[in-house]
Amino acid sequence: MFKTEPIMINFGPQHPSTHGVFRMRITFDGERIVDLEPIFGYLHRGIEKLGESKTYAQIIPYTDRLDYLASMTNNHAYVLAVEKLAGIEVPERAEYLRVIMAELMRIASHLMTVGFMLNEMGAFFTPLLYMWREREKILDLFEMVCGQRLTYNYMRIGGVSHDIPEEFMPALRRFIDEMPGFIDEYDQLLAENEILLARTKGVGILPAEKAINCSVSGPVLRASGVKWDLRKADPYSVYDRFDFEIPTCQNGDVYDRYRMRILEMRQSVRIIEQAMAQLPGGEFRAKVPATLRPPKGEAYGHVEGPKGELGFYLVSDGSPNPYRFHIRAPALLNLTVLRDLCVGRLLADALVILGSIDICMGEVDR
Amino acid sequence: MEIVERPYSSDELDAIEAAEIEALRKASREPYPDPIEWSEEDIERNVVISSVDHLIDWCRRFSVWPVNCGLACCAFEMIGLAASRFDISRFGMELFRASPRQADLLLVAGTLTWKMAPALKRIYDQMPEPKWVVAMGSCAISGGPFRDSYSVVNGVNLILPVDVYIPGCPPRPEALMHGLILLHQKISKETVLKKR
Amino acid sequence: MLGNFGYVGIFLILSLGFAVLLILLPYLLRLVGVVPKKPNPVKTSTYECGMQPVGTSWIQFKVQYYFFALLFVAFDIQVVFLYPWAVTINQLKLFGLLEMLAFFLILIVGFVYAWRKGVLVWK
Amino acid sequence: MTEALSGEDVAKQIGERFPNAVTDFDETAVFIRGEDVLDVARFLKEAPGLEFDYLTSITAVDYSEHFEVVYHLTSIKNNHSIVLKVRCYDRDNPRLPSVVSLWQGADFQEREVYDLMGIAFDGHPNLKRIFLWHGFAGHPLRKDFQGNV
Repeated sequence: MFKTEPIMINFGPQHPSTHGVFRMRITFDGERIVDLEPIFGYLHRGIEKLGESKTYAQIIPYTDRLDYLASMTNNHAYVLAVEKLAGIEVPERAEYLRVIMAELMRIASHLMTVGFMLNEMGAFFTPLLYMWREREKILDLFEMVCGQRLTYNYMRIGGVSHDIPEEFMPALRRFIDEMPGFIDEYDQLLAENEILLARTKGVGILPAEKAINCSVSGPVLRASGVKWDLRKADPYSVYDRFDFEIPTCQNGDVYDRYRMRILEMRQSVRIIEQAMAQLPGGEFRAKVPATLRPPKGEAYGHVEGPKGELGFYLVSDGSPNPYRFHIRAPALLNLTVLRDLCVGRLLADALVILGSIDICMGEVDR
Repeated sequence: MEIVERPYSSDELDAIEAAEIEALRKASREPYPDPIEWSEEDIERNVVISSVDHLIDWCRRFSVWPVNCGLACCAFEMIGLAASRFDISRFGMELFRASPRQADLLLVAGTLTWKMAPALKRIYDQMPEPKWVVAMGSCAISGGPFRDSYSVVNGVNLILPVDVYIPGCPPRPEALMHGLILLHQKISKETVLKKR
Repeated sequence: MLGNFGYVGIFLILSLGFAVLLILLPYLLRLVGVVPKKPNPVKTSTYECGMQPVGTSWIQFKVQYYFFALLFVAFDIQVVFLYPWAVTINQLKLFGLLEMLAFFLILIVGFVYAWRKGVLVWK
Repeated sequence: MTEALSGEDVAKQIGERFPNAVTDFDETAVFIRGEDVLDVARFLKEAPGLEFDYLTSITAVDYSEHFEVVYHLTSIKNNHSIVLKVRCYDRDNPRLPSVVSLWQGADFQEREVYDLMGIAFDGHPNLKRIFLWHGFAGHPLRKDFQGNV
């Protein structure tokens, strides 16, 4: 046959479907991908270095800007790590409020994941706008509680910053009653859609032991059949008091990763329902000194975020600033498998696979 | 069908790009002056906006297409603005063009790092001429919460001339809409036809 | 009184004039001074997501792209024939319909042949 | 509940196989000599009782007189976890064997430690800066970094 030459193209920092400023230097032979080199760093703001010159309470707003699609979960992970480091007891009511907010954030983040994944499949902005409608409802709930739409700064060391206003519960009740209907509506519209099936069935298959070996976590890991969810494997906060299942799928392709998000949204609604029922009274924040000086030592607190296991490793030398502040970013580690899933496939599949892995550059680049 | 080896090794390319970043970092020391030439003209010669200018400004004002260049958290308030609740298609702006060739407005939404600065400058240069820049969020205005970081550009006006600054972290969609209305007022005062 | 062909002539001139005007509009507006023209080397270089393009795009690429192009051209011409047919379908009645179906059948045979040969699947 | 194995008995198990590998241990972590990281890691990954098949995270901390690289390992099969720590005292050219051959997840994390802390990993397939650009002077997360240029 004829000799063909490869061409190297940048799926560069400014690209509609790279979920932020992520860049891939892809070498093509015609439509087939021969080599893919992910390049990071276009949003590296050095949060870990900045954290070392801030007190423990001042770092909370930085955690909002890590995975800016799931700020509540970042707050939750960081605050758990500091409480583990300093040994602070959190009142019951604060734990339940944190779980409600974290699960609401998981629904909002999964909505965005599915919405943008369908953008990459060509359903340009139609499903995303419907899912944005649900996200706006969740943002209204968050605005009721802490006044912000995106960077909440809601959780404090030892509890939460504000108690919920009285109109929060009825609004949450209304949201929880509607949400399963909307999730069924999305699933009904999307699950049997031929285009979605053709673009996602058998695309980017991630075997289970490769996923474990590549430190993948979250829905991407569970879509490959590994039943590993920190809320059950290592229950933090009050997650052991709720009964919910951990959905897993079998063959780990893009379709299963899409299914995982839909199933997890349903489980989150169940958790919120039980948390609302069992929400105790009492104060919402423990007495913690403003400039907290945890004892010398280290702690690693992790949380099952929408993108995977989000961990904070804090080393304290007794001073009000952390000596070392490291963030285990699930999205960065989930990208380890991107190259192996995309090489050998066509160009159009690469973007759908990237969408199914669901990265958020604030957390990847830190 | 044998495939020839890759044209460039990635180390070469990294070196080229790094040189570009260092050059831009040394070159941008003081901020660009904000393009407000339309106001001096008013003061000096109180020029009357001719009706043709008025018509052209009106056409440009209500079809400003932003290039979709969301860098960080502000990007999601920008998309929120384009979504159905805070809809900007009322201003004819809902088309977020992916390529700068078809865009008029560079809405810098998020933190600009030195590694991204040459790319942003190239996107700005590749936009056709009547173009405006809006710095959205405190990161784009002055580096914001990451001001004293080693890799963040302290303000987009070190790289590009900025027309409208919108403070906030992230600014609410209403604040962003107010900023865009300010931009429309600015466009409506521009004189297009040269005075012969 | 213009004969029938007079109207066709006017229509032809108008349509041609409109098309030419649209093509030349940017150039004309630049002459008038409405459209600014400030070329610079970076602006005229190819856009690649904010990065400098690497290597040339003038390379030996796979011949399979041409098959798609050929199939497209074939079926585009078919659509061009549909327009006049659709306008005069009520005069042509059943005969016109059958003629067009025969025309379609021939082209469908070509399409199925290309499909079976595996042209549409990227190898 | 992910059971955090105590540093003591893991250190004992490692001590049997590699007598002088373990330099120290405390209640949650085991301190290993730099050269034996690869062997101890392979042992921890394949030993029947331990089976640490999941590398949670690699971090480096600059204690100004030595660097400390921290490996958080988890076993999904037996649901337990351990912390492996390695100290390198050589400040101007710290080197450690890379564990990418055991866990491919270590690829980006080791590149990040190399980029921000300056610790090189021998045997890493593609050891380059991951976040900062090619000619960036210095490693930002070191305590003696000069900060903004």
